[in-house]
Amino acid sequence: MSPFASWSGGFGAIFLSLVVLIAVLAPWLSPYDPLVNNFDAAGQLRRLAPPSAAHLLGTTYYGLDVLSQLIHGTRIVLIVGITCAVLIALIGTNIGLIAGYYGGRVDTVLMRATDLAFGVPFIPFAVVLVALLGPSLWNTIIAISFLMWRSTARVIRSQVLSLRERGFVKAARIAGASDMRILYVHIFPNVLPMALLYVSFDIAWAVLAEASISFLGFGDPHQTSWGQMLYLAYVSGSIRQAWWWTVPPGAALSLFVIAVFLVGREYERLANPRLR
Amino acid sequence: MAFWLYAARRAAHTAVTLVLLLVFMYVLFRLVPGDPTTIMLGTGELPFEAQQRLRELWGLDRPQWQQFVTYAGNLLTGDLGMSFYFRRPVIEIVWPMLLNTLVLMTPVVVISIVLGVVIGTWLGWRRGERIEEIGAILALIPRALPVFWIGIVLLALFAYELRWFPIGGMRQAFFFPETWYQELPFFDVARHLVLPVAAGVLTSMADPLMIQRTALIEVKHEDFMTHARARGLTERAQRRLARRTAFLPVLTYSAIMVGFAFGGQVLLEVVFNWPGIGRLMVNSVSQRDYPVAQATFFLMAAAVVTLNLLVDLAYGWLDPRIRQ
Amino acid sequence: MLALDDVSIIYAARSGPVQAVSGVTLHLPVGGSLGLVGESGCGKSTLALAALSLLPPEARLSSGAVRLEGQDLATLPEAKLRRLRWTRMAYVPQSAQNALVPVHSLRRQFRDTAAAHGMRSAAADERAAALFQRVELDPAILDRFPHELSGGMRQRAMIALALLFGPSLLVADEPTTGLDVIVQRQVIDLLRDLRTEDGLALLFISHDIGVVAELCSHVAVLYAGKVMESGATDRVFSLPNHPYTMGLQRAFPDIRHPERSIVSIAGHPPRLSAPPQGCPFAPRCPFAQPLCHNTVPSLVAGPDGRAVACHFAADAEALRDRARDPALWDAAA
Amino acid sequence: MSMAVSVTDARKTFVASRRLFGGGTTVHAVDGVSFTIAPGRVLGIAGESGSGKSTIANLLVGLELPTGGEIAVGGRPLGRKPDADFRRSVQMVFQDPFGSINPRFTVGDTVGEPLLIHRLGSPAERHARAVAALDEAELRPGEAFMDRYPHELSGGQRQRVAIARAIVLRPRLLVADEPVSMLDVSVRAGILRLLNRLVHESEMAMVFITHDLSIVASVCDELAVMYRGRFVEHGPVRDVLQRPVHPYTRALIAAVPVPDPTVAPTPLPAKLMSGGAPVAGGCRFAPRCSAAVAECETIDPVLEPAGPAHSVACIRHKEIAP
Repeated sequence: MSPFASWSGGFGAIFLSLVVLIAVLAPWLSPYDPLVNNFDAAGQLRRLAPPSAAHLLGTTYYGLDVLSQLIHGTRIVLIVGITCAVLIALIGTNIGLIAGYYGGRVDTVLMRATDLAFGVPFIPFAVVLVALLGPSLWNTIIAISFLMWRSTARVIRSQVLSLRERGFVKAARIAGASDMRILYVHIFPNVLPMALLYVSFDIAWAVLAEASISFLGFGDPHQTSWGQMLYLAYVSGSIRQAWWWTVPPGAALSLFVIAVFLVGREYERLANPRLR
Repeated sequence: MAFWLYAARRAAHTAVTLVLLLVFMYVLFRLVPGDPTTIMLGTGELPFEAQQRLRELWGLDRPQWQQFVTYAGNLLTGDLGMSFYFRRPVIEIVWPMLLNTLVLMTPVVVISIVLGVVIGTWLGWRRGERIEEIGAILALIPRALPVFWIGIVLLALFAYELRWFPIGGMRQAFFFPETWYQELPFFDVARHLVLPVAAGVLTSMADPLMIQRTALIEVKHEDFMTHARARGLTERAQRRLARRTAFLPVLTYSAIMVGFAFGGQVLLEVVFNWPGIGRLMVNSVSQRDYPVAQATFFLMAAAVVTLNLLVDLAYGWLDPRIRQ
Repeated sequence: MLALDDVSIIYAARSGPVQAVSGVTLHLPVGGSLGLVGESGCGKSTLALAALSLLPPEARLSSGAVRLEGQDLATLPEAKLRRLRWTRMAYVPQSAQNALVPVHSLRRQFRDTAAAHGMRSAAADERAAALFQRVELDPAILDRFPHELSGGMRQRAMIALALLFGPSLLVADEPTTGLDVIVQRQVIDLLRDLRTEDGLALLFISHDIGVVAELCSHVAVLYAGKVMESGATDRVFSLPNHPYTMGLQRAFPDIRHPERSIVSIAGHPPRLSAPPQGCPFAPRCPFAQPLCHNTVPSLVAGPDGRAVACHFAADAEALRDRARDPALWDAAA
Repeated sequence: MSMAVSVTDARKTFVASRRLFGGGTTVHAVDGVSFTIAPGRVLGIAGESGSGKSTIANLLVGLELPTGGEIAVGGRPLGRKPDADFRRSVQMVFQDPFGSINPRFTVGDTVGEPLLIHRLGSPAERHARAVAALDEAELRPGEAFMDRYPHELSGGQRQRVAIARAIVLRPRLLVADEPVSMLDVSVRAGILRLLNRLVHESEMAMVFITHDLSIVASVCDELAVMYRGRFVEHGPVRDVLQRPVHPYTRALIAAVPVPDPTVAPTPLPAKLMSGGAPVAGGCRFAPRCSAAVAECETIDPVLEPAGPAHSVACIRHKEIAP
């Protein structure tokens, strides 16, 4: 294995640890309150101030400090990423396990539901649901998790289908093990590596989805997310001059997702030797 | 099994999914607090009598299943209702927008898959070389970029700063051709397409690329590739064989990709002010124009389901094993 | 026809280099038949791939030479090698299920192979139909896909494909493993016919000494990537000189003698990433002496065209007597 | 003497190749099989793939339920569904030593699991019984293997772990489904001898499923040859191997390669390979049988005595007997 490949995984891990650290320390790290407008000495709103010593990344059209917003945005990223990934893994893995193990009618019903979930366009659905339920972080998380379990469910099911035919599952059944025991003691640990790989990618997709929903204007107005920063930059027409407002949240978002991918890739490399 | 039998089974499958989708939408849009009589008037301060008359007129007093049958029947026959906002039949508003969407989406999807497969094959074939490792990591990057952010950056750079391309929309209001090629009928639209297509391709190319690459690496280890080499097939023929087999997972993915493409499409249309159904949907949801929102949602979902069917059929055609 | 001279092959594994084959010398004359027998992981399949110059990228020929009709395959440019493949030497791999292209009909696979060597599709179709008759398959099967055929049919189609250009050498790697006995017998009979009637030289790899005994005039017994013993099949099997051959023979049941008890050889083959210092078989050998654990015996050619790698080859007769007693092997196990 | 296992007219049909509308083709995987096995005895069932021998194995251990007939273990019939008692009285050893042990379990977990499922004994007692089972399976000392993982073991050792798991409950019946066909030749004898010893030194009966007739003699007391869901010949193992009567048994034996280059292989009758599908109501082997006469197409033969404890399903068995 080349050092380059493991180096990239290491980079991802370090970056992610940094994001967690920033999120935890956000109130102490951020120089200003991200939701309080800043005024200059003359009492004027500091509208679209370029980066300076006072505002390292400048201010927004509404006179808010970009750096502080960026720092607080890490919290949203982690809340959305982790909550969604856990929900998706719980739903997707269990649906996959149950459909694959029981087969027959149970499988048909659950796979039809999965087909349906694949048939629903994701972002439009999330937008409609959030609009109907009212924009809030929790509703965004529900909207994202409501459909995203589909890939996990399919992949886990196909793994279960092959595991089900393995001798150790039959041996457990012959010995009189209950379905629950076979599913969660025998099969589950064997699909766990794949489920974890999907968790890592789901974190990335969920964060991108939240950013997209916020960018379309359906985000939680009381939270500062990176997607929402871009939304406000766009609707206020500031994208032509205020690069300091548009580049940092977009770059942070991209770096976060890349870091998750790199760590996931490294994990996949360890789990699947063929990809080395 | 004969191909047509497989096709019939898949089609039946799709029909079921479509019906389920209608039920799903029916439930989803009834999550709206209140009923259409109150939404339509914003406040719901309509005299009780008048509300009751409207309910009867719209059949809201009938049992749920009857309402659903009417609803499904209307949608399937193209009767998408009246827009609250435009006060015109929804179909008249949605139809031209749908065409505009296809004008933007088709090149994005086609170019993404073609480029993804070509580059993915190239990378997979060169497995283990330094260029491949760097290429594989570089390919991850665009996948991680939010499409709307790419759009913003492209706009800021190439439209506002360099003024090479228009800042959005599909056609220019007052466009005066300066040279002969600018007089070509599609020139104006093509100019408007460049940036959104670039943004779309950049972000949706990565998945088919990575899938093709992974599949190709796996295929290279298969016994039949060793055997093909033993048979003295030329390097080109071997690569064609590998690409042909490795393409199957990409094909499966392309069904999912169409679903994602509509999501990306919504964002692209908003950023670039493209007059398609994605932007229409976002606007109608914001304006609480539910008949339009519902119609756009239905069209996108129906398109995804139909394309899923087409992909399934193509798969059955390309891989005889799947027909069983 | 085919000559392997002192061939050694090293795999680059994750844990480090693995010497899969070391110093193997084998000769297969024109029209001859040579069986390679041994347990799994003894280097049989690697040798087969080396004979065809088809080693995977992670394996390399670290010494020695593979010669086909006098030409050193390692020195040939890839283009020449490609033209040699299938026209002079063909290959029947272990699993026809995985070795046929799953998404192409058999006809397509015949045509693609033909096209690679400049034969037209029409000619390929004609030849394929004739070959299918030769292997007793209905030519209509040509339009089927591999997954639609039974294991025996697939293996015979595979052999027909190997005969497309009438090669003079056929390398068959466990072609009957996983087949039912009656189908296996059919494939063996077919291969024997090809050998005797068409004069095809056969390099046959198997873990089943019964199949090798039926099919090959000469045999080489491999263990841990080395030749333990080689020679004419009837001589080697009636008077084995190497303790491993003796054990292997005693481990094989003979259906004609149900009363005879079979034995196991204690222990398991050495890990090739860390081979033992002396004779590779010494840790499992019931006759091993201190000398065997320290010094590698060299393969010594005997008067009757046989070779054996054992320090005590001279005492073979006494060892054979002792090896007849199952208690000897049981005591070791 | 009460039988460890008795199977009466067992049948299993599957619905194959389901159509888009309506039913499909039924396949009779097991079509009326009867036998009994006394405690401490081994019945070998041999046949080619698709003969139904694996379906019998699955029926015996309750992985599948029969569509007809009766299976009784230790005198107790298997009811509608296998209950805990039935589960305790039958166990199985599988073909693939790599797939039959959970890679994430230690050897101790694997062997102790049946005891845990049936809540037998305290953790210490379960541990002791698992160690004892490993010792019996000749993994000695058993204690040293308890904390190992499958990937640290060789194929032969894994198969011994699977055997230890199967005997830890002291079942009345052990079903071994091709237990050595994926093992290296040099370790097969050890596993066969172990199975032989375990059965003959206990009250446990065994069904030994195999496609390889050359190994049955070293384990089995009786041998049954299966063809298309039926027993076509059944008798003492050496009797069947050395004096086979049914043409199919003869062909199977003749097809086995002999590890002696000086012996010319027995040629197989040409009709064996060219035969088509059997006629309903006739002998299912008739189309491939070189001894078949016109009657064979109309009479479906049943097992009838052809010697002491030896029975054959062939209407011409007296004429063609050796």
